[in-house]
Amino acid sequence: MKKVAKTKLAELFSAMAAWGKLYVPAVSDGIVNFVPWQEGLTVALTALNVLVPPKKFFFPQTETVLSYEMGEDLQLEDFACRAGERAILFAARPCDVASFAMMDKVYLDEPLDEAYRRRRENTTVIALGCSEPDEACFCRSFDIDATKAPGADVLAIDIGQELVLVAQTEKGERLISVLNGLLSEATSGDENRVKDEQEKNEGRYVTSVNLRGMMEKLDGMFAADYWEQLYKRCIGCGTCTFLCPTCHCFDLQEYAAGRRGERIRCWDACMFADFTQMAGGHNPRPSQKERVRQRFMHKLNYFPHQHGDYACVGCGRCVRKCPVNLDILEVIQEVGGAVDGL
Amino acid sequence: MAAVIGWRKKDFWWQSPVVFLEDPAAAHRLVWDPFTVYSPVKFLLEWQASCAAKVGIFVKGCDSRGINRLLQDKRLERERVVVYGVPCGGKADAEKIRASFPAKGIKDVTLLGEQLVLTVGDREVRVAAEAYLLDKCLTCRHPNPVVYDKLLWEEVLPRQRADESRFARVQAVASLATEERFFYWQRQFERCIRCFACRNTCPACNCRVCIFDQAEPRWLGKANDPADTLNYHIIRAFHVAGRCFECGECERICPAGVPLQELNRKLIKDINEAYGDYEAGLDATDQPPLGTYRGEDPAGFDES
Amino acid sequence: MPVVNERFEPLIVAFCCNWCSYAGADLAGISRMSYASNVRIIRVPCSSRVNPGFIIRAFQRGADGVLVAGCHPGDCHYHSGNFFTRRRLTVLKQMIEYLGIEPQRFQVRWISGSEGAKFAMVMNSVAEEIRLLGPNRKLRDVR
Amino acid sequence: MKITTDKVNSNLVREVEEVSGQKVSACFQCGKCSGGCPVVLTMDVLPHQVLRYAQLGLVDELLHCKTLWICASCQTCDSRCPRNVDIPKVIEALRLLVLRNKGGNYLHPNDLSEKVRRNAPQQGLVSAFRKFAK
Amino acid sequence: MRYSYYPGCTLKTMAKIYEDTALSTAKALGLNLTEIKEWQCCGALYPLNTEEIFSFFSPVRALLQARAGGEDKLLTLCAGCYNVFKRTNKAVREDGELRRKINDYLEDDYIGEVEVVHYLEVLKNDVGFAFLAERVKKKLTGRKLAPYYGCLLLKPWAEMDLDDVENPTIFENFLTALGATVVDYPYKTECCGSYLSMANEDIASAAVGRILVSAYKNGAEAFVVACPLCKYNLEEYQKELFAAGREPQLKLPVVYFTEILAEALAL
Amino acid sequence: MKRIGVFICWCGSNIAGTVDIDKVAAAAGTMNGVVYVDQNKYTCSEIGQAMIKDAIKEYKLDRVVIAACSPRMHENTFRKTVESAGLNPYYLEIANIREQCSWVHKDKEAGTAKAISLIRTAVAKAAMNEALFAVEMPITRRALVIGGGIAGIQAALDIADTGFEVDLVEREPSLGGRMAQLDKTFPTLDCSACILTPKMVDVAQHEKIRLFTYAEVEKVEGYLGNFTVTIRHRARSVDLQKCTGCGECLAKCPAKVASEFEEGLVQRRAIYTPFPQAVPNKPAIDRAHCRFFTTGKCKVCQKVCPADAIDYEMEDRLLTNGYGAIVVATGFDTHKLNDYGEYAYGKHPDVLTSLEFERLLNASGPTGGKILRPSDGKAPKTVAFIQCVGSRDKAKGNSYCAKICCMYTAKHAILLSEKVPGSKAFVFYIDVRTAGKDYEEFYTRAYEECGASYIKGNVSKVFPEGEKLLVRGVDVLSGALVELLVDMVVLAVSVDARADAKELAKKLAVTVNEHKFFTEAHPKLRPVDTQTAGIFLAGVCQGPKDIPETVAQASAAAVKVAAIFSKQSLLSNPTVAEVEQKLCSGDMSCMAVCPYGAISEQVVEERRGREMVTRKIARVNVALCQGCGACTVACRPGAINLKGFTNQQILAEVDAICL
Repeated sequence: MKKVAKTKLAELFSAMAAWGKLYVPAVSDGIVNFVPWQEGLTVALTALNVLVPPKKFFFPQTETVLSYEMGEDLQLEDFACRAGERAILFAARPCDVASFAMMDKVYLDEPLDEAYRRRRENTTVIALGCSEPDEACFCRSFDIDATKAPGADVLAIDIGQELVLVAQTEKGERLISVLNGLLSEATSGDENRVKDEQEKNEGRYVTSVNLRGMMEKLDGMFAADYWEQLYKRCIGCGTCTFLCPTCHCFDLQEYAAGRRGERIRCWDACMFADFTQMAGGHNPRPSQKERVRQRFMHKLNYFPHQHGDYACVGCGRCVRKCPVNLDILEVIQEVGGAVDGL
Repeated sequence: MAAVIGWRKKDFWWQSPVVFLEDPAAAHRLVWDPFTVYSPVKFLLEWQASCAAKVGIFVKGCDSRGINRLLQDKRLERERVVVYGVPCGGKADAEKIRASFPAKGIKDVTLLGEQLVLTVGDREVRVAAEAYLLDKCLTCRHPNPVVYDKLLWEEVLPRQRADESRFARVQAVASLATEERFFYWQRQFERCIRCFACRNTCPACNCRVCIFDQAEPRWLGKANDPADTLNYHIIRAFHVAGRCFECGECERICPAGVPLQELNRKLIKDINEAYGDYEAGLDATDQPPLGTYRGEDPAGFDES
Repeated sequence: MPVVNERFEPLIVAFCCNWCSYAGADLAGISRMSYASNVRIIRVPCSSRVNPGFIIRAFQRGADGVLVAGCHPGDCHYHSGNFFTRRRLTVLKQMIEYLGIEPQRFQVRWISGSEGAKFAMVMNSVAEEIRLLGPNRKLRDVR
Repeated sequence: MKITTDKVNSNLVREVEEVSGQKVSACFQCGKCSGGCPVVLTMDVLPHQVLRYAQLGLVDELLHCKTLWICASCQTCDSRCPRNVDIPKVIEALRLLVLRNKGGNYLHPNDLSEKVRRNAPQQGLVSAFRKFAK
Repeated sequence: MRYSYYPGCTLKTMAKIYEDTALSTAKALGLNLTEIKEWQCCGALYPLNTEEIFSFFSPVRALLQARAGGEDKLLTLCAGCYNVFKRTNKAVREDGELRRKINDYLEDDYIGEVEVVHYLEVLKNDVGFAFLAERVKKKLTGRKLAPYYGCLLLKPWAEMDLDDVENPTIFENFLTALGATVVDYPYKTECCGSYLSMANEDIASAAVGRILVSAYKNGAEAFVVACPLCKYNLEEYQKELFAAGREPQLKLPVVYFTEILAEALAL
Repeated sequence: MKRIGVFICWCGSNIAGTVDIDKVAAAAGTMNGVVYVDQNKYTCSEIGQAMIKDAIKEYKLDRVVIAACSPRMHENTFRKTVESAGLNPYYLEIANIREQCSWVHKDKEAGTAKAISLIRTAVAKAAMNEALFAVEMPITRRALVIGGGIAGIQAALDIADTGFEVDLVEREPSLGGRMAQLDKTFPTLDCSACILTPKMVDVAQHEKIRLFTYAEVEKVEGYLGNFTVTIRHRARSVDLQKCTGCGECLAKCPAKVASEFEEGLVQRRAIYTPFPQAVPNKPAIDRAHCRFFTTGKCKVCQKVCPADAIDYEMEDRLLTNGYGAIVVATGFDTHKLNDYGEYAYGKHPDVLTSLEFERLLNASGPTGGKILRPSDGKAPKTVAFIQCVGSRDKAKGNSYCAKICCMYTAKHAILLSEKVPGSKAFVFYIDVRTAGKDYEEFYTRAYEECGASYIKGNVSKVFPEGEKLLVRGVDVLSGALVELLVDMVVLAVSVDARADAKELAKKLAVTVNEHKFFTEAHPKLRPVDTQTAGIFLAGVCQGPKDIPETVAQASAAAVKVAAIFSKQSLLSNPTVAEVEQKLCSGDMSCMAVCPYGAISEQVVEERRGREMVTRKIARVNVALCQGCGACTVACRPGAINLKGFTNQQILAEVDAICL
């Protein structure tokens, strides 16, 4: 277990940036996002969730997957091999770190997504424990401990004047060893403080939901009237899906220019009217009702059926950002999961 | 009336979403509090398309202009809506409150005249409301509904400085040098996640099929390319030019905090200066400025 | 400052109304007036046919400048089309300037069918102004 | 009096236009102002000539004319002007150009006659000093 | 009917009779006039240039006082005040730039809510000449009166909007209602020389001479006016013309319309 | 994939001189969809055209791109070529590599590069071209002329003389209009009635003209070639079939009202013919003033009528007819003088308008052609004529020049000198405008020979002064003040558009300018057309004019009508707007910007879930649409597209240029 004084963080970041591309949370016009670190940047250590979840580092909002040129014959270039830059993601919150596991289930399973795999492999994730979850945070409901992040390569815990760093994987060890000169050994007092933090965690939530039986309950609800009522106020924007750390749908688009062209993969949202629009004009999800149903069924029924986990980590982004306050908390409560603390 | 559209309270103190009440017995669920800000007006489109019955709707000053917006765009059958006008002294900004009070401790927030009454833990705190209102409400010129069948209570006075502050931000940005302006906007649009919440929330964006959602021709790339983001925002602003009635919802609900109202207001300012003052949403029968012309109109470009 | 060896040659897309400005271009041709070869004309029936979407698209695809040319106000072949053009493109132009795009990149001019010389002159001046600005990067797709 | 290029382009004309808010070029010399002016008989430069001079840049000549001190601002002229030119405003602007110069005051309290001092209503005195002195 | 009332400088001094008769007749007609608090001179003249922002403060303050008093209408008597207030009010209402500038200097914002009226206007619109005729106790039958408008009541017409600028009738109808014989004469709207008489008596004298002759030729026995300065000019220069033995040698009394009204109401 | 053929023209050395044709041809061969490339010295020649036809057949081309001169030159030629090879003519696209390239660029390399780019653009567009078809529309060969003044009369006669049917609608009980009110006409001083009356009679007697007096246009629908117009025939209360025009009734009618024709100078009866030479010379009952209609008692006219022609029961009738074209000739109103109190009009009887003065001059007028003062019946010795009353006055009147006043005032001055010996005319003017054949000479005559004094300066005020009128003004040329004592004042009143011009414009779907004069399609090149095809303008309803101009414009309008009627049928323009139902929101933004009224609302039925529902969307009338495309931009969702210039085509062009 290592530690670093917060006053020394700038040096630490500098060293990390020298080793790989470093992303840190920072505030711009009141909005927190991960941005490439640069000298002089103020890192937002106390901000909880960044706006756009870090899934974007493995599954970018827009990426070119191949390009082609028509000449005598067709020339193709596959971009997946380029997705291998060494990177460090600093201060990912435990809920977001938990989301990586969900994404892995989709993209590291067959058919394997090479670009995703390379990015995942080349990125060292440093999680930062949350000492004070927000009222809309309900990660605890998904058995996520905001002071622990088992999926991270390194876990950082804020103990006041210093950050304690715990390497949890080989990748993490490697990074720590690179940074060793700037770190000092944590004392047993520090270790106690970390333990203390972790023990207090349970009591810090104000919001939590009970998901027992949720998946089964939804099994019979595809044709339920419930959706009829729910969808009416959905405006069909992509805020919830784009901000969701576990949403992973994409669209493939062609960008043709004469005899050259590119195929681009970009995020898509099941809330959009054209999400399942087919070329002939037919849409199997013709109204917002089917789309809203799809979103929640996917998160709380289809995904757990398929992968064993709910596709939600309780980060609360959709709760905070949905313009019409139509969020997964509401659905879980209304469908019948017990709700504590609300 | 088959239903009324109003607001209800949800889990958190800052959540007062729109609700469709079909059961008169559930009328007690309707609320009017500092967070009943989201406009219910656009939901009328889907309602009228799917149901022949009459519907009641509660509208604030800004929402009522949305009604006129839809009427002028021939998207609403007025006789099938009963409009309850609610004069509005402004809505609270949860972020501003959060910045001064521990969010988790807040139990209740109410507006009492020009005061905001917060129940924080067991304490009751009273503060001047103005400091905690949404920015858009501070520049609101029409707090009273401009169209309604029944007014719920007496009209309120518009805020004193609403007129002057209306274009303050626009002027500040316009006074920057070209390159500075570009960087300013680049920084703003960089955050745009292309969720289309601004469009989907806007009563002036009421096309059945938005031009950006069409595949052939595809006017807007789906990739989040900076130029395409700019394309989207330019054309969105252009499509509401002369039609935007300044409800400010696009900017308020933008998850990424893009100051869209600055762009809308810039166009309003330009149009007012060039073609005479026009406020959209006050009259459902006239012609928006880009749908008409005068021979002696000035040109905003070198005509030589 | 890098030394510019080769003169930058901008690409300019010009939307010309069929009745005045396109005729003006023809007259410039018939009169053998030479002007900058950077201009590519798209013929439209009336300047009011020019959708701002076309203009932005041109910039996205790499045009360094866009020009819309129509009949003089009051002389529109379709009576009132260019009055609408004037309002629309005034709004558009002022908006994109506000967003930090150089005003010279997007221009609107009135050129009648008898103004061949004016057509040539406008093409030259627009090309020169944009040449000085350098390539359009702000509105161009990243590719 | 001579009209020259620099006179026609004079800044003074622009200043008169700015202070008065009137466009002197709008006048087409119909003379309706002069014909109806109740105090025109004692003027050396008639109201329509004021505008003509201004159009031609002969502002110096205007600054020395009696007309400036004769116009009663009764607005009869502008109420009939087909070109919407408010001549009293133009004359006011010229008067201000004079008054703002040192020693430009036209009326001094000592100039008032005994009768005026004794009988004149305050309204008249206030008006006169607002017009004729700074 | 309730009004805020602005007297103005001259009505408390030289034209006291104007105010006295106005107030007494108003009372008799059931009009409730409340003098506004803390007024000062309106400035006497409306600024005819684009630069004088300060000249607006006094009238706007008075309008604010009127608003504070709770009445919608501000009643004026002196034609000068009426002119200044009506034009100022219109300018504040319609010129946003000016409004902003003025309000920047004032404690309270004013946007032109108060309506400025002249007593004659009130008699015509709120009281009604027909009603007035009924209330007349002493008909002025046989009295040949020449209404004299001067310039400030009517001009500029686009701003004053009281009556037809060339052929007004409000004064005539008022006098007719009192039973008097109205003398029509072409010079009734010609300027009396206004403040020029303070500095340039010859001009005023000439102007008054024309008005006098015209009224006299058409049979007038007295002038009826609504402005202290008109009254002063018409009276003083008649005297002078008479004394100097110059034509015309006339002596037509000049009275305020309120005096005539008081007489007719037998107050 | 399309099969596109590219044909590159050398145009002799015109193109080949500055463009490397071989290089261009090679580049064209690599373009998307291009399967065939050829070049020719002169593509527009018969050989060149034959080559295109052969290639279309041989290589099964389905789109053709010709790189040659401007499409404004040979587009039609080549469309026919392509059509004769069995392709739709709109499958053709032209790359203008002559006017836009070889002729304006001297550098061969740059020229070649640009030519390639232009061809690529045309190829990209051609790939998106679709077959377009013109629609054939029948023509109703009957014209409607609205207004029976000199303009309407002339237009009706000229159309009828070409052999086509004409209906002439006049609101008043008689033809004649303003010209009938005039005495003499400038600059020849011939008698207005003498030249007008025969034309009125011609109209009444023409076998191709149907005359409807006391009638108004109620409703207009349709488009060029096929208008449907409803005409309201107001109840005249006199049976025109029975009435002999004997005039018995006119003398006996007890109800009197100011005569409109005599400008109110005298009175007419409630049953009246407007003037002695009226056509038809049969009376009408003015029900608003008729004693029977106002009180229920009288019927004197019915009693005295020997022909039993009075019919109090008569009602307005609405009749609907089809027309192929419409001529609007509704004339003007004189300016109302309410805002000109300074001239004492209406206050003093000897202050007259010019049209009133005209009636005093007229031999059939109230004074039998003698100029007499209305106040005392004496001949005026001095008359002041005041010009520009209501004209050139942006403060209180019309900002424009009424155009005819300078000339008719010169005429009045001349006639005054002739009719009142020893009299003197004073003309107050701002500028004298005499642009017209023999006009300047006529004006010269007024002041040189007839002694009129012209004073530059407008009158400021007119006062009654004893029995005379005092006219105050200034002579701006000398700076001298003017005070004239005159016997009469004549005001040259301005010309206004008809008060109800806007309502008629709305019915006709044409526009008016800010002064309510009807707007011509083009101020220089189409001064007789409106922007609505098939509707033409004649006379002052379009803007101030004198008689010769009015007559010329009327004849021009007649030719325009005859030109339409002489065609077998009309072909619609295929490049028109079309609406895509599923995209159209029905907000009708398109309708607001359409200058032709070609867009209307229609109700469509469509499926929504399992139900059929109806909703409103826009509809384009292809006969009215002229293909400007203004609507396509007003339409935010892009639901309305312009055939031949579709969004897809233009975007393809943009993309191709920017490669």
